[in-house]
Parts: sequence; C-alpha cells; structure tokens
Amino acid sequence: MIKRHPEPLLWMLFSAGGVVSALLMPILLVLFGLAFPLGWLQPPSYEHLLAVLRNPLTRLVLFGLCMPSLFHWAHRFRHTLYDGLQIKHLNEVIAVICYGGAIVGSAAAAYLLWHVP
Amino acid sequence: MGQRHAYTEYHPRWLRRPVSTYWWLQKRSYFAFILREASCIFVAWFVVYLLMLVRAVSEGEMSYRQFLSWSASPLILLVNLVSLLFIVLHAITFFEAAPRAMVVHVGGRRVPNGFVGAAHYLGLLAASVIVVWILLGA
Amino acid sequence: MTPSHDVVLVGGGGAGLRAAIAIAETNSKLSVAVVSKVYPMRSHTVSAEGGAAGVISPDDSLDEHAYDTISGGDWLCDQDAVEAFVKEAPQELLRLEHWGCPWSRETDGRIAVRPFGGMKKMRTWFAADKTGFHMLHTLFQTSLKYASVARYDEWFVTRLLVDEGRVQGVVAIDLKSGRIDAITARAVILCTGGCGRVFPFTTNAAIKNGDGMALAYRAGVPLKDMEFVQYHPTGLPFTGILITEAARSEGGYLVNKDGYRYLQDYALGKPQPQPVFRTMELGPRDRLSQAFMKELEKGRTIDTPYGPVVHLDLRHLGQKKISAKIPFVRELCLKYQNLDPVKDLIPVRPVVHYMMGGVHTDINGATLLPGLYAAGEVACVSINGANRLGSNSLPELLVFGTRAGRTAAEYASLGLEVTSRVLAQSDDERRRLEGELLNHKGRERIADLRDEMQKTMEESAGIYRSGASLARGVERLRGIQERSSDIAIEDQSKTFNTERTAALELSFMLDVAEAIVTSALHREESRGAHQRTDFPKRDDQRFLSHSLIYRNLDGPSRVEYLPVTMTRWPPAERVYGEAAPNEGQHHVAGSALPSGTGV
Amino acid sequence: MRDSITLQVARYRPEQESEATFDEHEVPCPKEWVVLDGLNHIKDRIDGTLSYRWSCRMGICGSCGMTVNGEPKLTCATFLSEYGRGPVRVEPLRNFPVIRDLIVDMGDFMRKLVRVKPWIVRQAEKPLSEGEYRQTPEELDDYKQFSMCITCMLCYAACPIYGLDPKFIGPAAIALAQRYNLDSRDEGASERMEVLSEHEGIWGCTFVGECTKVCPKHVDPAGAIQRYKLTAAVESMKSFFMPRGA
Repeated sequence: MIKRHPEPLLWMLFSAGGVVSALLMPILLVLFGLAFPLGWLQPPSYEHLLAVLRNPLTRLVLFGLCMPSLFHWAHRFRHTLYDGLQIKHLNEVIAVICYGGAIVGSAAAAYLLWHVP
Repeated sequence: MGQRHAYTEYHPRWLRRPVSTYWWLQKRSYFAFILREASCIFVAWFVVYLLMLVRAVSEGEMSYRQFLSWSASPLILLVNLVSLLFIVLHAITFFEAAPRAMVVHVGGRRVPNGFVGAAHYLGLLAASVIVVWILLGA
Repeated sequence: MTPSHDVVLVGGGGAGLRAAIAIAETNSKLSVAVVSKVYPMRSHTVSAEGGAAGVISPDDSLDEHAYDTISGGDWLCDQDAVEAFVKEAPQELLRLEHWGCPWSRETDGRIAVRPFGGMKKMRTWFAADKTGFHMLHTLFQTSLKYASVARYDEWFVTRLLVDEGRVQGVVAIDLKSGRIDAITARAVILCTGGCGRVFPFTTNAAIKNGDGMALAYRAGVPLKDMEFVQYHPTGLPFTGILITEAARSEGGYLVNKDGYRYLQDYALGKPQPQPVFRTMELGPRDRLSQAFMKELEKGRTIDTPYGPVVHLDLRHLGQKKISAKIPFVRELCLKYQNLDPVKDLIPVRPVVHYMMGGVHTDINGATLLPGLYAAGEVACVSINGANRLGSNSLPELLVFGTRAGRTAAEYASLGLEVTSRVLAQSDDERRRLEGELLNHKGRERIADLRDEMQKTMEESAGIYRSGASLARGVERLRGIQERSSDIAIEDQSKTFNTERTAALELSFMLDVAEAIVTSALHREESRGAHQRTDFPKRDDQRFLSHSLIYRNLDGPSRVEYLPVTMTRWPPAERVYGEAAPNEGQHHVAGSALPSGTGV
Repeated sequence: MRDSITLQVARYRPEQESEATFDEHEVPCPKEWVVLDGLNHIKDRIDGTLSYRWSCRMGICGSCGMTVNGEPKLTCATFLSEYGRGPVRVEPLRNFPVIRDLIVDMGDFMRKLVRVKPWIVRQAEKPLSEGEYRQTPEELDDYKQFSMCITCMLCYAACPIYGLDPKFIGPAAIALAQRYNLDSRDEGASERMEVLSEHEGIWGCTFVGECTKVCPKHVDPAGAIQRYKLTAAVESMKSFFMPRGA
C-alpha cells in the first residue's frame, strides 16, 4: 500500500502550473507587460476587456492559470531555498510560507475573478 | 551484505568535503539550473500582475486607465521585461523536460521525444494565437 | 572476532555469484560469503561481449554442441563434462532470462541466437555485444535478494587455511581498513577468473592475476592444462581491447595488407561473401591466431607503432547492422581508436584472452583438496580442452558455478568444525603481510619485475613455442622470482594500500607463469592453442592426457598426466572449412541476421 | 604534439593528513594515452604510493571514475590529449567520503541499491520447462537504456542534490529501479514505489539534469526520474480517488 504523501499532489500542481504558465504567460506578458504599455499595440478597449472577463470561460481559464502557477512557484521556490541556500533545517517554516502563500494567492484569485461585475 | 559485518565499519578517518553554499556559482550548468529555478519568482509575479489587471477592470474604466499608465512606468516595464526573459527560459526548459517525463506510445510504437517536444511548441503557438484573437481580433 | 561462514566464495564475478545463488537456493540456512577484491559488478565477466552458447533451436542438438566443443578443444576435453555442460547450458541461460537478463530477441519475443566461431549451428545467446555485462549485472542484482549471502567487498584473499587435510577458510585483507583476518568456512569455492595479466598484451582486466590459481597451487592442489593459453585473434593494438568474435560471426572479414582474406591459405575453407559455419572467419580462435603469425612471417601484415596488425573489415555490413548487432564494437573503435567501422578498417592482432587451464576439478567443481572447489575460468573441469570455443565460457561459469555451489553446500552441511590451528596460521599470515611486506625496504620495483615477467611469457610461451624458448623462460622466471624477494614497497599505509596488493598479485602471477611455462615445456606435441615448433604434430600416443602440475617448494614443479575422459567421440582430425565431416557447406541462415532488431 | 603533460593529483593519506593535498607529476602523453595511463605511469615509475581503482580499461566495469578538471569522468575513457597543454587536475569523485587519495567510499550507494529491489519480482515464477518469457524487441527497448548503467557513480558525483542531502536515493538507483519497473517480465513496481515515493526518493530530485550529462553510457537517469515522478503521481491520484480500486 502506498503511503499517503503530499508530494505527488504538489508535484502534479507544480507540473500543471509549469505547463499552463509556459503556454499562456509569454503572450500575455508580451501584450500586457510590453506591447500595450509601450504603445506597440493599441490596448483593448475597456468594454471589450470587461466583456471578455465577464465570460465565465475566461474566468475559469484565468483561475486555471493562476492557481497552478502559484503552486508552481511555491514548490520550486521551496526547493530552491533548500538547495540553493542549504536551509533545509527551516523545512516546515518554508513549506508553510510557500504553500500557504499559494493557497492565499489562489483564494485571492478566486475572489477577484468571482467578483468581476 | 558486507555492511552486516562489523569490520567494514572499522576505518580510519574519511575525508568529507561539504558542498559549498554557493555550489551553483561553481559551474556554468549549475548556474543555468539556478536561473531556471528562479524563473518561478517571475511566474508568481505575473500572476500578481494579472490579478491586479483583473481588479482594475472590475473596478471600472478609470482604474483600468490607471493600471495601463502604471504599467508603462519604467520600473514596471523593466520588471516585466526581465520577467519575460525568465518566463521564456521557463517555457523552453519546461518543454525540454516534459517529453522526458512522458513516454507516449501510438499504435504500440514509442513516439520520439522530438515529436513530443514539438507538440508543446505547437501548443504555445495555438494558445498565443487564441489569446491575441480574443483580445485584439474579435 | 573472526568471521565465520559455511561457504566462502573467493571472487564475485559470474561464477561466484551463480554459485552463491545456487547455495542460497539449495539451503537458505547456510551462510555464504562472497569475498572479492573488487565490488562484484566490477568483475571481469563484465567485459565479455559476444554471447553464451546453449542449444535452443529445433534444428540443433546437444550432440552437435558437444562435438563442436570437443573438436574445437582438439580432443583434450573430458567428454563426460562436456555432455553435462551442453545439457545444462540452455537451462542455465533460460534461468538467467527468468532473472531478467535482457537477451536480444526475435520479433515474436523469443530468444535470438547468433553464429559463433567453431560452432556448426546458431546457438549463441546474446545481449547485443555486452552479454557479459548484462549477465553479471543480472546475477549481481539477483544475488541481492538473498539474505543468506553476505558480501566482503574489496577484501583481498592472500592465502587458504588448510588443516587436517581440508580447507577451513581464507585469510584476507579488508582493503579499506587494512585489517587482516581469517574468514573461516566449511567449504571454499575459488571463482577468481583467469590470469591474462601474466602476458604483456591481453584483453584481461588489471585484476586478472591468477590469484585463485596461485592460492590453490600453493595449497598443494594441482593446476591442469596450464600450457593452453588462448589468444583471441582480434584485439585492438596498444590497449588490447577485445573486438568480439560476434563482429566476424555477423559477417566481418579478416584481411591482410593486400586486402586479401588470408584465412583461405590456412585450411579454413574458401572465402564466401556470407559467413559459413566453421569456415574462414568462423574458424576457431587458435587457428586464426596461428594464421596471423604465419602472415607475419610472410611479411603480409601491416606495421604500426604498436606492432604488426591485420585488418578486420566490417564496412560491407553497413551502419544499420553494425549499430543493431555490435554497437559496442563501434563505440570502442570510435572511443579508443578514433575510427568508425562503418567506413574504416579496424586494425587487430592476436591478444591473450583466456586460460583453458586452471585449478584441477572434477565435474562438480571439487578439487583434490577436500572442501576446496573451483568454477569459472580459474578452474579446469575440463570442457575447453586445448582450445575454448567462443561463447562457451559464459555458460561454463553458470553451469559449473551452480554445480560447485551445490556440491560445496552439501559438503558444508556435513558440519565439520574449524580447528584451532588455522587461527594460528592466520596470525602467521598477518605477521607476514604487516611485517615482512610493509616494513621491508627492498630495491626491486614491482612494475619492472612485472614487465619482465610479461616479456618473458610472450617470448617463451607465445602463440608458437619451442623447447628452447620455454627452457629459457623457466630460467628467466626463476631469476625474477628470486629478485621478487627484494621488492620495494614504499607505501606503509594500512588504508587501501594498493602497492602491497600489487606486490601480492605479482607473486601470484609469478607462480602461475612458472606453471604455464613448465607445463608447456613438458608437453612435447602441438595441440590446439599449444603449438610447439619443435613438435609440430599432435601426439595422441603420449599426450592425449591432461597435464597436472604440482608446486614443489624445494625444487622444480612436478608434472603428471591424467588420461582424458572419452565417452562417444574418439579422437579425429580437426577439420574446418568445406571438408568438414558429414557436412555440406552451411551458410549461416539468413546471412546471420536473426530478424529481431531489439539488441 | 607535446611529449609530456602535468598531472595534478589529489592525495589524501588518512594516517597523516586531515586535508587533501596535490602532487604534481610530468607524465608522457602519446595520443593513445588516457588519464588512467598517466596515473599508472605515476604509480609504476614515480610514486608507488598513489592509490586509485581501475580494472577493465574499456569503459565497462565502472571502477575508474574520478573528477578530471572539475568534471566527473571515467579516466579510462578520457584522453590526456583532450586537455591540450594541461595541467590536468585529477581528484576523487565529489559527494562521496574519500577513503584515501582517489578512492571514495560507495557503501552508501550499495545500501540504497538493495532498497529499490533491482531484481525481477513476480507473484509466480514460471517453471523453466515452459521456456522463456516472451519479450518483443519493442518491449526490450522500453527498459534497455536503463539496463546500461555500469554503476560508475559519475551521476552521484555530478548531482548537487545528493551532495546536499546524502539521504537522496540518487540517479543510478532510481534508473535501475525503472529498469525493472519497465521490464515486461516484472511485477514489482508497487513494491518499489514505497521506497521511491518517499521524500528522499524521487521527490528530492529537482531535475538539475547533470546526471544525464555526465553519464558515459547514455542511461539518462534524469529522464528516468522525471518519468517515474509522473507514474508515481498518477498512481497516487488513482489510489486517492479509488482507494481500493483495481
């Protein structure tokens, strides 16, 4: 019988976050981080953007991007702190901060996406 | 096992060399690894940035305008430029690693890793086209 | 506290591990110790490439395998042993399959076989061209599941403990710590492999120093047929790295400096484009190595900085077949010779490869000393006679490893107790190793003596020998032996003292070298791998018998003879090429390409 | 072509020293010579006290792994000429305790190897009389790559995770577990999963990927671990949603 470990679940979330962020973030970042602010492209009108955001599918996709991506960060950041800084003795604290942060962030994402007018 | 035997435990002092805290600076490939790992910070940053955009849009047109002008400030531009570099690094390394975890069989034959990798890039292209079409095209 | 076991195995290669498993499966209450000077997976079985013979095809038969082996051995094989061997070999190979050995397969999932030198049918099982590697790792990994098998990794055995006329254990150095202790046992099995390193140019690993042969020899156990040293016809110059016989069985040609397939000049048949069983490049190793020497005499070899060579031509096989069937050959050539067999000729020359002789045992691995057994290359059962056929050594270590293991397990079950005198012997040995060896300030360099011994062996007991060369060899070895008592050991450390180990290995090799040269001097005939220029003919009247050499502390060693056991195959002429008895010419089926690509 | 090259060889003599030191020797460097030939030259002709392991000299026994100019290498397969004008620095493999000079202790690996049960596990043994287990070349291909491991320990020496956390079961042991998991004759995958799904099993790996880069036999342990993570995660999810399921 396989013992219950949180690791497989965390790794699945890490991987899922890795994939969706790799698929969606480059283009979103190019558009909203550089192209619109620098005026390379005309940003979408407020009405259009609101309409897009109001679509439940958009909000579902965005949640599907935000939540796993935050867990991707939490998982990787935790290991980077272990390996890069050799502070494994702070194991529990780091885990609480990282995964706790991801949970809080996911809750915030859910709240914000739910409350799009 | 020899270990069950007491004599193999007997030995003069062995030399143990602990790993330096800065091991990841000692080799180019280790440094590339740590950069890849650091990309997760920018993934998290972009989630925050995206949620700020969502909140701004939810709060009304004024907030949206403010968000756009804030995003054009030099500091935020710089942060996003760096983020983009790291996220591209993340995408490339993740697409490189993914086929090594997934061994896909089609009709009893193993699909070459190159195909699986290429499929990921096609996915990236498709996702990008759809995003652009939704935001700008329709 | 002196460690104690029921059975101690000296050596953790193929034979040792097979024996260990056999004992564990016979009686799991017996405690078994595998004592090896290297970690088991470093053992030299790992280097075997081409394959392991065992009758499996419906068109093959045990008798044919037996006949090929006996004629290949120039009728010096004990035929009862050969019959047992060919019968049990397929079972053993199959058992290895059940343990996970990644044998190459046909497309339908059955075991694939390939042709091999001196064999009349396709019966060589293979795991690409890393057969020994896969067999060793399968055996080692399988051995890990038996709790009754203890391991003493990197313990170097220096002597056998003998009292009341039976073996009662060994003395060994734990290399990591330098501790020297007896490991007592009710039975000891020697599985230390060969002694190729007594020669300068060999495929054998650095650890092949004839340790087990010397241990037995010193304990008064005779060595058998030591004059029969196999030269493999195709080793790379300089490194001596083996290019497997599979390269020829898959269709490679041997050509001289004119690009001529010279084997046709030496009663090995007519050249054909495709390999033909028991013909040309698929002739036995002794004949092929001897043909090289004749080509050298005729000035038809190619000179290189590392001596004369001929060429092995694989180019016509094409990249696909080379990569599928003999990838390691390509890897080795690219890595060590900077050439690609797909488009380049491979320079090769004969190289010392295998000892047909060894510790004299019966068909169950028992030596003349009660409690002492031997299996694998260290032993001479004998199934190899005057010349071993390629791919018979791997099944040999399985079949006789198993037999020795079972027989030793039975003997150990008798429960004979260890006598107190052997512990005193072990103290003597400790004093010798720590005192004389470590504190002796000698003048002779180990490497110098070793080089000189190797040169002496090549010059006196090479592919062709004569009474004069051998007598000179005996003389020179005696001189080296004397000088070796004044050996210099700078290293005073107890921790992993490899200089002391090298000195001990040198002394083992000197004893074995002396046995080889002396046995060769006494055999006044030419048979198989033993070719005397002064006695060029086989002499069944005087020498259809095994030589047994006994060490004599006070004078020259004593050589006796023991008749060969014959059952069904009376001595005949060894014939290769198209004139082979009751055979037409048989092309290797489908140009030797079993259909499977999985290698 | 220069006719000699400098070898800087790490020494550690536990009876006398508490730190490693370096000896420098000039050795000949014909183009056929590998680093190991240089070491043998030192041992045979200059300083007999230098200790190191070697055996087959053809890259298959796995004995002679050392750190050459910072990289884990099989010294029998690394030519002196690759290092141009030198010097060539030879040290013991990293991440292992050094017993003496260039010899490291690999007892830790040997203990870990047993834990992953690297042998065929079956509910019922098929009798020999029924012949071989059929295995097609494609099925052989599924695990063949992982069966090529010579346990030379270069991957452990290259793995920073193992260096940081010696409890990490490590690349070769996981690759060998996968070698059996993926073998069509084996039924032991769930037994091995208990060991491999512990924290120090596969989850400790952060896919630095160095193990695969240094592997002289192209085993790709990093790939083995990645693959195994996916398998273990899927199995774990399955057992979560279908606790007593098939």
